[in-house]
Order: sequence, then C-alpha cells, then structure tokens
Amino acid sequence: MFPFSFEWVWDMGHIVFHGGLWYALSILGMGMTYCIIKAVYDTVKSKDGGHGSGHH
Amino acid sequence: MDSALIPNGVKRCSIGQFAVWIAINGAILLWGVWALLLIYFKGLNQTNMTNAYGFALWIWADLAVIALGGGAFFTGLLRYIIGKDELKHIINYAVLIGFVCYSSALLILAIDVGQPLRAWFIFWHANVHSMLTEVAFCLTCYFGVLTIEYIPLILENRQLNRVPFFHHLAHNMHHIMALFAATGAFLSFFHQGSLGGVTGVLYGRPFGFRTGLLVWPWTFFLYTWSAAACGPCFTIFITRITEMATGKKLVKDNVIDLLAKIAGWMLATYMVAKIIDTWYWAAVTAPSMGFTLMDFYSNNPGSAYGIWILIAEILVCGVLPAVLLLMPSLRRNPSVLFAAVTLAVLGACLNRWVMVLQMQAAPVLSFEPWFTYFPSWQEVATTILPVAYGVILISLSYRYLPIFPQEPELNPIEGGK
Amino acid sequence: MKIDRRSFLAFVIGGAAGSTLSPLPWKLTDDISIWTQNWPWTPVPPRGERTFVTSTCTLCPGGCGISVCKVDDRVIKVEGLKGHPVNDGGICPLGLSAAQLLYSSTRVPGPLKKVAGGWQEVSWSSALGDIAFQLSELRAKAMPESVAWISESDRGTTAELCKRLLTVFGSPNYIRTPSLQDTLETALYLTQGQRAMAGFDLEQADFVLSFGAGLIEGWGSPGHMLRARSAMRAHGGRITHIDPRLSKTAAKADRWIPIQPGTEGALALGLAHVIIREGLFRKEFVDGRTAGFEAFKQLAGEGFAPEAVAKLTGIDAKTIVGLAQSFAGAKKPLAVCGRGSGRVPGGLQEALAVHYLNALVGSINRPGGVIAVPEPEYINWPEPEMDATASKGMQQPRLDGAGSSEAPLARYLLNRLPKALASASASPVQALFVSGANPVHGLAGTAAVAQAFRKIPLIVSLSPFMDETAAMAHYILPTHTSLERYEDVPSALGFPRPVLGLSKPAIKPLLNTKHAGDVVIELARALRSPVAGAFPWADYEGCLKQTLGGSWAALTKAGFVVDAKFSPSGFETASKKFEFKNSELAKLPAFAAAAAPGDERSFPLLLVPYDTLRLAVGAVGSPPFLMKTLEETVLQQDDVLVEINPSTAGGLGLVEGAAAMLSTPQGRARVRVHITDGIMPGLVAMPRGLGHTAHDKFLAGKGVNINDLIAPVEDPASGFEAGWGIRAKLAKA
Amino acid sequence: MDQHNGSNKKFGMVIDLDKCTGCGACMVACMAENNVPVREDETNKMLSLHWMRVYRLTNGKPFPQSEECFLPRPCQHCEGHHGHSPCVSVCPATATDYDMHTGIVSQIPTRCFGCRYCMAACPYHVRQFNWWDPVWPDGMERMLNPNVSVRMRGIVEKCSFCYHRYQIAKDKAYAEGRRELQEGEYQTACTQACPAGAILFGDLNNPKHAVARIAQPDPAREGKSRNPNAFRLLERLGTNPKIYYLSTREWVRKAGDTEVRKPEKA
Amino acid sequence: MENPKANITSTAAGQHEKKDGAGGPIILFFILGLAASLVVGWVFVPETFYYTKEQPIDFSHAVHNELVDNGCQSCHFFRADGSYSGSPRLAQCIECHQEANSDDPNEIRFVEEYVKKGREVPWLVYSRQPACVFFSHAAHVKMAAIDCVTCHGPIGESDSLRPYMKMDDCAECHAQAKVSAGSVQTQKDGCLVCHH
Repeated sequence: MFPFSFEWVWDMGHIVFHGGLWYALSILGMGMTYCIIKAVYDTVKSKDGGHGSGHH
Repeated sequence: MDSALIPNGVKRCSIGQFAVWIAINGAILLWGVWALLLIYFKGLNQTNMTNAYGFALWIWADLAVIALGGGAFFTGLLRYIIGKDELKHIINYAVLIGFVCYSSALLILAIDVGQPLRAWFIFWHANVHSMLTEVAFCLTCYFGVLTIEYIPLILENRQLNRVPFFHHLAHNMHHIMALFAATGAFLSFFHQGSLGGVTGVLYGRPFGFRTGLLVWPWTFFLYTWSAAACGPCFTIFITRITEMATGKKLVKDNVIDLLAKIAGWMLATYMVAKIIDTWYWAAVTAPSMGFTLMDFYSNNPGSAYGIWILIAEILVCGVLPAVLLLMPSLRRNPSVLFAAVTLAVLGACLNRWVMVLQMQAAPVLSFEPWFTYFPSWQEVATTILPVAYGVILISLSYRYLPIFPQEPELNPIEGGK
Repeated sequence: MKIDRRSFLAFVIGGAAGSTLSPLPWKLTDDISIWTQNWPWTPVPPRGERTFVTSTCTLCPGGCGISVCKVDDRVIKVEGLKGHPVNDGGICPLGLSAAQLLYSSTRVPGPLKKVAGGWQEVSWSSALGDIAFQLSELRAKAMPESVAWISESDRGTTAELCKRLLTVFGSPNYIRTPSLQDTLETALYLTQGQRAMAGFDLEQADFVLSFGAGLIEGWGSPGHMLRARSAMRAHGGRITHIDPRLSKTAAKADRWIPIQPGTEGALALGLAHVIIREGLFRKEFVDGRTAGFEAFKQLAGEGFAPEAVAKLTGIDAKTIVGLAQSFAGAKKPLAVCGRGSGRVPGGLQEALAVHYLNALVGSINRPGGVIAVPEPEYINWPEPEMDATASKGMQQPRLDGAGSSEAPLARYLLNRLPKALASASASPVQALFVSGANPVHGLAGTAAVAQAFRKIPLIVSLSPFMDETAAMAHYILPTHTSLERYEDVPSALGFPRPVLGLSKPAIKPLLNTKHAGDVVIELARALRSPVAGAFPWADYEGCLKQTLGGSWAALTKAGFVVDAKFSPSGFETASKKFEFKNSELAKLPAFAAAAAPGDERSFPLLLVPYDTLRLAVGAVGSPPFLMKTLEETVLQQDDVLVEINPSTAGGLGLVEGAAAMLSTPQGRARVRVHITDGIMPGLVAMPRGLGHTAHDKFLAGKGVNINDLIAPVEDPASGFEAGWGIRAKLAKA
Repeated sequence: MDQHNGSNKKFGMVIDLDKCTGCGACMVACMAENNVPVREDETNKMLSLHWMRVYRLTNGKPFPQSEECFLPRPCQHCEGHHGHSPCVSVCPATATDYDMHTGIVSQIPTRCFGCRYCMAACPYHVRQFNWWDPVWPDGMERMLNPNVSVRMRGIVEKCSFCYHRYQIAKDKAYAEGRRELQEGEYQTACTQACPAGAILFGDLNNPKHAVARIAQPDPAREGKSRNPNAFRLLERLGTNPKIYYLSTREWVRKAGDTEVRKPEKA
Repeated sequence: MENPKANITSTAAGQHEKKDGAGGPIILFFILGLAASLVVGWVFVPETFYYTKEQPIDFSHAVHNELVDNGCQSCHFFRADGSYSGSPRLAQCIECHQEANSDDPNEIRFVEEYVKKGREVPWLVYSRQPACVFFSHAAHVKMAAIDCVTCHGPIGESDSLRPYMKMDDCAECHAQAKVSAGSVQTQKDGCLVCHH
C-alpha cells in the first residue's frame, strides 16, 4: 500500500527525480505561502491605515 | 447587466450575444461530456483504439496541446528571466492559453487511462525511470504553476479586486512572479522533454527510438525546443484569432513582432536540430536496427503514412515558417505572419502525430501489416471538448479580466469613461 | 453574530482542512482503488482442492488420453494424458475445450418435447413413455423396420446397445455417419479379407506420401497424428503432400505438390505405373505375399503412363516419375489418402489405388506401414431373443441400400437416406433416433437433408446440445457430455495398435441428462417384452462394467489398456495373400475420377472444402475457445473468407477482404475473399464447420455452412459419399 | 539472508517451427489455464485477448512456390540489457517488472491502471488491453482457474509463463523438502498441451535443460543462439528475448529478423 | 501595474470590511467546519461505512483445539501436492459432527443447517487473500519454518481474531528477510512472488 513497501529504492534515480520534484514544489509552496501571508499582512495593515487616515 | 464585472476602459458585446456564444460552445462541451461519461462508465471500448494502437487521438491531442501550451513557459521565461519587457503585454494571454492547454491535457489523460480511479498510482507507486512518470509529475506541477500565474489575473477582475486581501494577494504574486516563472520553466523543460522521451526510449519501436544523452533520447531535447518554438507561434495564432473574432487590435505590433522573431529563431534552430536528428536516425540508428527509412513509410498510394508526411513536417511546416518568421519584411505582413504561425502550429501537431500514431502503425515484425485506426465519435467528442472549454474560458476571461493591457489604449472608447 | 457568505466560506475551508486531516479522503481514495481491483462483476473463481481425473476423450474417434483438472467439484481444464500411447500428453484444441462444452449454454437442460413449434420441458418417464408408445404402435403395425438410428460411431457398448435395441425391435437401420473409415475398411476388406480398422504407422515411416490427407488437420486421431509427425521427422522422415491447396499439412510437409482436385486416384495409379515399369516394387512382398499382381500391372499399365497422368493431374510427368522413385526408394514409405480430416469417405477406387501403392512397396502390416487393427472383442453379449416381428423386420432391406446388390460393399450409406426419404410418398422412416451426430448440418446438400427429415413423423435427438438436428427433432433426450459419462473407446482412429480406452465421468451430471446407453435400456424397458428382455442390465454403468470384465480395474486406473503382444495377423483372403484382384474387386466398375457437379460454363470455378483443427465438425459445434483461435483470414466478424488465388481474384476484380457472392448449383452465399498464393488458380476453398444456425452466439450465424453449397456425389463403386467439391461462381457483392 | 533458491534461473522456451503445425492447441490451453475471456466476435485480432497467438507467415512467393509457417508467439520475456526489457522500464506505476531470479517479466493487473505505455513499447504486440469487462458465457465461469486472477476491464495483461504453475510446483517441492525443481516439474500450459511437442520450456541457464542445450545462448552476445537454425524475434532491436525459435527454412529465420520487410498488402 | 484605480477599490473594500465587523466569527466558523469534518472523518464515516459481520456459526478454536490430537494440523493441513487446505470443508467436520456431540446450540444449529442439508458453511475468513494473491503456506511454514501464530496470532487458544493483513505487513517481513530480491525495478521482491 505504501510506496516504501516495495517500489521505493534509495538510488540515484529516485534522488534526482524526487530531489528535483520536491525542490520545485517547495519553491512553489514557499512562494505561495509568502504571498498569502504577505497579503494578509498587507490587508490588515491597509485596514489600520484606513482607520488612521480617516480617509472616506 | 454584467457591466460591473467588465474591466474599466474596454467595451464588450451585449450579454445576450455573449450568452448565445457561450451556449453554442456549451453545447459542444456537453456533447464531449456525454462522450466522456460513456467512456467512464462503459470503458475504453468506446474508442477505436486497439492493441496495436494503444495510444491514439487522445495522446496525440495531449502531446499537441502541451507543445502548443509551451508558449506560456517560454514567454514567461523571456519576460521574467531574460527580461524581454515588451512581452508583458502578451504574457497574460500566453498564460491563459497555457492554462487552457494544460488543463485540457490533464483532462484528456484522465480519460485516457483504463482505470481512472486508480490513476493516482502513477504518483503513489511511481516508477521514476518511466518517462510517463516524469510527464505526470511535471505536468501536474507545471499546471500548478500556471494556476498560480492565472490566479492574479482572476483577482484583477474589477469586483474581486475590491476585496483587499485579493488585491494584495494578486499584487504579491505579481511581485514574485519571476520565481514562479523560473520554476515553471524548469518543470516545463523536463516534462516537454519527457514527452519526447516517451517515444524516444522505446527501443522496441525503431520509428520512435532515438539515441541520446545519458538517459535522455534526442527527442527529449527536440520536444522542449519545438515547444519553445511553436508554443509562441500558437500564442500569436490564438491572439490573431481573438483579434479577428473581437474585431479589435489587442496587442501592439511590436510585441507580436518580437515574439514572432524569437519564435522564428527558435523554429529555425529547431529545424536544424530536427533535420540532423532525422538524418542520423535514418542513416545510423534505424539501419543499426535493421530498418531503412522507407520501411517506416507506407508505400500504399494515398496512405496516411506515406513519405509525404515527413516532407510536410520538415519542409512545409518547419523550414518554410522559420524562413517566413525570420525575414522581417515577411513577418511584418500580417497575412504572412498568420500563415507562418499556422504552419508552425501544424508542424508541431504533425510531429506529435507522427511520433505517436505512425510509430504504432508501422509494423516492426516483418509478418505484421500496417495498422490502421480511425477515431470513434466518442474520441472526437472528448478531444473537441477541451477546445470548447478553452473557447469558453478564454471568452469569459477576455470579457471579465484585464487580459490585454494594451486594449484600452488601442481601442479607446468614444466619450471614454 | 451574523451568518453571511464569509462565515460560510470559512466553514467550508475549515471543513476542507478537517477532512484532509481525517482519514476520510485518503481511505476513500484507497478504498475506491481497491474496489476497482475487486469489481463485484469480475468473477472470482473459488479456491479448493486440485485433483485430476484420468479419462479418454470422446469428442472425436481419436481416442486420446486426457487428464481432467478439477478444483473441488468444478472442471477447470482438460489436459492431455502423459504416457498415453496415442497422444502422450499432447492434445488437440477441441479436446482442450471440452470443459466449455460441459458448461455450454447451449446444453439441453432436460428432456424436451416439441409442442406447437416450441419446446416443452417434460419428465424423462413421460418422454420415454411417449416415445415407447409410438414405437410400440409401429411394431403393432408390423413396420418395425421404419425405425432408424443415426450415430457417429458403430463401435463400443453404447453403439452396440443401440444396435441391439433396433435388432430386437426389428429394424436393420442403424446408420453410421459417413467418414473415410467407410472406404478404408472396405479397401482392407477387399484386399486383405479383414474387417478391421486401418491403422497408419506414421511414426515409423520414413517417407509419407499424402494424397490430400489432412494429417495434421484432424485426419485420424489428431492427438496421435501431430505427435507422430514430429516423431517421424525426428528420425529423418519426410512428408510429401499432394493437395490443390497449401493446407496446413501441405505447409508443414517437406514437399507440396499441387494437383487438380479429384485426380488423386489417377496419380496413385500413375505412380504405381512408374514403380512397376521401373521395377521399383518390393519383390519379396509382391511376389511372396500378393495375388493378382499381373492384373494390377495391366490396370496401371494401361492409360496411367506419367504423360497421361500429367495431363489429368496437372503435375508434370517428370515430377511423377521422380515422386514414384523417391517413394519406392524409401526404406519405409507410406501412402495415405482421404481428403482433409476424412469427413467424406471418398471414392473406393481412389482408396484402393493408394492402398495398392502401399502394397507395391510392401508397406502392409509392417512397422511404418498400413496396419489392419482388428476390432477388439470384449463385447460378448448373448444373442438377443427376437420375436417374429423383429425377425421379419430385420429381414427387410436397409433403407439406405447398404449391402444391397446396388451397393454390396457398403455397411452404411447415410448419404442415400435423404433421397430415399424424398422419393417415397410416405416416409419409410417413421421414427428416427439421432445420437452423437448432427446430419442436418454435416451432410452435403443440407437443404435436401432438412427437407427429407421434415417428412419423418418422429425424430428423437439424443444430443446434449441444441444443434441443428436437435432443433428439428420432436423430442430431445439430452445425454451427458463427454466429461460426465462412462464410455468405452474401442480404438483410436488410425492408430496402428489396438488401444482400449475408458472415458470416465470427471464430474456428476450437471443437468437432467442421461447416458445414451441408459436411454436405450430404459426405452427398451418401456417397450416391454420381448424388447426389454434383451437388456438384462440395471443401467449402462453396470452393463459396461460387466462387459469390460477384467479390464475394468486397469481401465479406471490408467484410462487405457494396450495389447502389448499385438502383431498384425496375416491376410484373410481366400488366397491368404494380399489380393490386387479377386472376384469382388472384379465387380467394381473401371476406375474413373469423380467430376465435380455443375456446369463448367456457368460455374467456372471449383469450390472445395477444407478442414482445420480450429473448427469442430460433426456432433459437437466449435466451442468459444476454438472460435477465438480462428485466423483473421478465415472469419471476419460474421463473414467467412474463402481462399482464392491472386489470378482468380484479379480476373474478378476482387481485393483482399472484399465481399463476394459465391454461387453453386446448390445455392449461394455471401462471403469475403482472402487472396493467397497458397491455392491453385480457379479454386475457391472454404472451411468446414461454420454456418451454424443452432448452438450459442459464439458460433451461430458465423460464416457459411459449406454443406449448404455442395451436393452429394455418390461413388459408383461403393455408393459412398465421394464429393470433393462443386463447380462455383464468384462475383463481387 | 536472501532466501532465494540457489542459482538464478532464466526460464525460456524453444519453439520448433518445423514441428509446429499451427493447430492452435497452445492458444486454447493458454486461454483455459489463464482465464482469458472470450467474446462473441474475436475476429479483430488487435482487439482480442490472446497471451499466445499463432501467426501465419508466408514466404511471399507466387503459387506454387508459396510456403507457410506457423509461429506461436507468447510473451518474449525480453531481458533487454540487464533486465531493462522494452516494457518494464516504461511502466509508470511499477506494475510490470523483470525478475532476475527467473527471468520472467511480470504484469500485475491490480497495480496496472491502464495507461498502455507498455503496449506501445512492445514490438511483439504481446501486451493486450482489457477493452471490455471479462465476461464468461452463462455457466462457463465455473471453469475458471483459481490460481490465476481474473483481470478487470481497463488494464493490460500478458503471458506470465504460467508463473502460477511455478508456484504450484515449488509448493510441491517444498512439501517434499526440496528447494530445487526438476526439469519438467514447471511447464507452461502451452508446452504441456502442444500435441506436436514443438514447445520446450525450461531454464536457459541450466545446461542440463533441453532448452539450454538446443538454444545454446551465448552470454557474450546477449543470449544470441549458437545454433544455426535458431533465432529470436527482432533480435537486432536488443530486446534480448527468451523465446528461441528453430527453423530449417531460411526465409522463416529471416522473417523473424527486422531486415526483411514483407511487401505491403494492398 | 499599480494604478490609482486599485487604490480606490482597496479603500472601498476597506470601508466594506468595517461594516462587517472583526474576524472573530470567521475563525469560529473555520473551527466549526474543521471540527465537524474531523468528527465525520474519524468517527461517523467509519461507523456507518464499515461494519462487522457475524460468522454463520459461532466457532470456538479454543474448544476444538483441546479436543483434537494433532493441534492445528488436525483440521488445517497440507495436501499431498503441497497446497494448503485452509478452512475445513463440511466433509471434514462431518467426521466428528455427524450428529451433535453436545447440547451447544451452535453445534446443534450447525448440524441442522449444514450437516443434515449437506451445505458448506460460508465461513468468513479473515486471512483470506484476494484473488490476485498467491500465498504459499508451504514456503512459509515448511521452508521458512514460521509458526502459525506469527501471522494468525494465538487463534487456536482464543476466539479473538487478528485483523487481516495488508500488503505492507507482508512487505515488511519480506524486505527484512530479503526473500527474493530479484526485481530489476526495486531490487526487492518481484510482484510475482505473491501476485498473479
């Protein structure tokens, strides 16, 4: 049931393949996480800013 | 009625007209969905595939749309990494087209497998030495990249953008888009390549088999190269069609010209590589396996697999468009440009067709005949389905999202708002 | 607190997050995939104990030993019996498919009675009672001879029981279906004075000359012939095959010589001519052990010179001479005849000519030759007591004319029955039993056969399957299939030594069926005295056990017994020699090749049937496994492909796979063409065994029954069916 | 502690085409043994499931020089280079594998999800797809062999050299306290059924086995036979198959090679 | 990209936000959704979807094990061909249970329902492998000398049954023992070792 039961092998093929794959996935994941956190931060900040400035 | 959703500074057709357009395409889409359901419930016997033609129309369509969707990664690469700034005026559309192509490819792949409910085995029990595994992983990941690239476009919808979080999210994503684009280019390089590898590694199939570099057959590189060459051509092709359909100029000529020029160079270099590859294959690889070039081409008059197909792919749909795109005077003529990109697109499609279908049609055992195949309506319908879906998604995106930054400028609204 | 869109959204997002953290989606994904691996509609065979039952195959007269593989009470597969003298582990595709016949959906589940054109299930006692009543009426009307029985075999206890029933009832009309056996045993009888089976020691021969005999296409015992061919080749033996078509036997022969069909007998005489002329015959045999050689010398000498034969056969004279030289020059040459699988008896003269060829080279009753294998004599029942009605009935001439002055040599002439029925105003057959045969599909000129049968007021089929003849019957008394019953197998067709085999039930009968022997015994009982008195046995099994006596134990254990001491006996003719000429032979008309029926001008082509082991002919229809093995050049969807030479095709504007209309004087059928260089120009070849209207969907409606298109041809010398083809026309459809 | 029994075996076949009569017994034996379903219309051989298929080869010459030969084609169990047979390395889900201990190319139906890449990879068309649900005519499912699982629709299947018979034979040997099998204890269904004795099966690595003696594989040339009458199908592709064919006819041996192309039929 | 328009919309949205109030309820709803789905996933679905089946006859291994002479082999044995008999068939049971030997209602029911009617008992076997698995008892018990209890648990002494094994359980042991590491793909066991 788990890949580690049979088909998983710690060899160069797996290391290169999964290394590359997870490298790419981490960049995407971290990038998106950054964007979302930054967006939340920006949202809160701009809301506070809105209050402070009393604009509209 | 939906004017609140339509971007500022542009004019769109009436909602009624739009609804009719969507309905027509929706009907085609539903036809495809019907075929898809038939295939899911009754199985692949609904197709005309056979044990000789295990791969057929779908796999061709898959390879073709991915090649053509290559415009997204390559334009992204040019725009964000190489820094061809003008291309920012077409990158949105390139991403959208790429998104359509890749989502379609995934859909087709999901139909194509015999056991869709355990298709996830390809990820879970992956054999990393299989080109198809690489394709599946990179394709899915790159589809994620395209989604990431497409999301900010959606968020720029006039109404959505009012939500501060969405606004900021779009802004932040734009901000680090280069990072995503770079990752996308990396992933694309590999999956475009592995698609080429799919046939290239089949040493039991001398038509598709190629020698290569380490674990990668030459087709690995040729596919990436041809996607980079023909993908932008497809972007230009669809852009031109959109312009014709809307009756508006949407992208400035200098942008198109730049992309066309780059595509021309890519195509030209690709053709050089492709010709060398074909020659090497015909003169060295195939003979070493006991085949001559003409063994691979049916001698039957009127055959779908005659030598004409090689001539069409290399000369008519390869060298010719490359020349047309490289000559500034020619490519600046809109008709010639359109013809050139059309040929280049056809060339990529033809290449994928040959590598998938002719590879299986050509007998390897001396006592087997040429195999024939003609798709069933279910296959045709499910292959057209993504086209209808693409038209709908592009129409919706065009109507409600600021896809073409230059549109307001090129089409000022009289008495503008 | 207001529940608005955003709260809902938060709820959904929370739900999604929670789901991913619960086993639900993961377990579900896994479960769904496991479900696809165990779809309830994909059958799962139950496990159990594997056992093997040793038996003998009775699907054809080949007599191969089989080992039936079972798991608990299910028959899984039939395999060849290792160590069996006939087939030694090998097995033909039909024998392998026996389990499919056992579990066939076309099996008749229990006794059926035809009522108003439909089938009504009845009990055994009521069916047998009804039939017995009708038979009694015939006896009462003093016409017991109007009962006839058609069967594929006339040997073994079941056949003997049937014959015994007819005898004590008063009918001489037990009719065996036609086969090559008819001519071969007549040839043996005429020349050697023996009523014996012709065995062919292919294995030890070193030069086999086949006159169209489909040695590997069902001729003789297929399980044996295929093995023997390999064994023969292993010690350097060669096969020359004479056939207008590149049959499988031709393809696998060392040499293939195409011949104008119908002239095989002439070629045999031509070869004899050369052998005699050049003095190549075995003097020690011809001089010492034959009689009438001079007469034969004269016969072969006149008109059968190579040049004349060349003209007739289309084989050039040089080839004929060369062939005769190699044949006679071989150490152990053996000539065999009988086209295809030997379904059609063929001309007696032709069989004799080939037999003479063997005699010339001394290949009679010696290793590597033709061997007269005597009937085993284990059935020694007391002569039944017959009443006056029976005795009178038995003295009536046979309906098929066999043994009459017209056809004194024939024992059975089923081919004549349709004509006999058609010509009479009231059917001379008032009750017909058919067991282990399907004449409505298997006799040439099926339309006439069916029409004749329709005149018979009572047809009782003892078929396990709903075949074409059963479909025409008034009663079906379904019998057990080959894997459900005991049966003694007195010999293996064409096998050069006596082998007594026993077919043993591998499984209890699945349906409400009976053994044919039990049907006979119970019918006799229902007919009461004096008929019943001839059947003292409680049931068939008891009868068989008693009949086989001392062999029973060995037979149930090993499945067969062989007569280790067997050596072919001498000749039983008046001269105690092999007779090229005697009084009976002298009565035969002069040798003449049988022409194909039809007018050459309207029908420029010749349609010839061919046999393949991938199609069953005879009592059983091809099971699905066999149909699946048919080549794409034989069947395409429901269309049969006929083979034609490219030159024939070119003349007709036909391309590979094209649809065409094939017409003969007998009828027409839509076919497709397969263009091949493996057939003589001007010929059209079609497989036997297709075109069923009955049986299951795997077989019914596929292809054309060649018997619909060909006409019966009677051999003037014997009365046997001797047709080998018919004139035909092919046109683009 | 590798509990694998002794030396590596390389199961393979020698099929004598001079002996093969094209009777079809091997096909039927295979179907019966391996629960291969039958459909109403099996005339399109490229839609038909047949682990064993008998091809009819012709020499292409005109009447009466035309010759025919029958060629039974089970899975060739290619070894390729070091077990990388054409189909094995392409399977994305590890549903097919090459076993160094037996030389058998496996195909696990429950793992396969039907991408058919292996079918495209195999030049012999031994891999076939279950286009339909396996259905047996009413009642005939009773003759299914419990030692071979029935394959569901939507997956690829192929000849396994009757691997289950190896397992059964080993069970018997184990029961008798043996680890090694005698020659002949493990036979494929087609080998056993062939009435002409045209198929031999055994261990190509074991010089005592008939297959090794006849095939005489040359390890230095990827198993190419030293027997002048022996050939393997498409040897030049480097598939390194384990089915050796014997024929005394040159045109037959050539037909198995890639170099001779049959003139195309119109 | 940035343009005044965006600023305007953002402030407009900010205004909107204020009306709705703080994020508190949103988080509450999030937690509600999370909790609900966790309950569904961990408790509700397993309870409803998965069920336990009763054996047709309440059979006690413990009771039988005491009565027989030869331990497990009395009923579960190797056949001559090395295959394993598995659960006993009715024919075997009848050897002792031609008639009821006790007044145990289960035994009486067994005799009435199955023995007298000649029906096989449809035992539910936990250790039954799916159709695609070939499990050799001979290889494990005879060759590798593994005790029955290793896989089946002390089933002979109790009525509690060990849950059925999944492939991972087999794999664990096989990987450890390197049973037949001949696979080119994985350098471990080939699938064919167990599957067909």
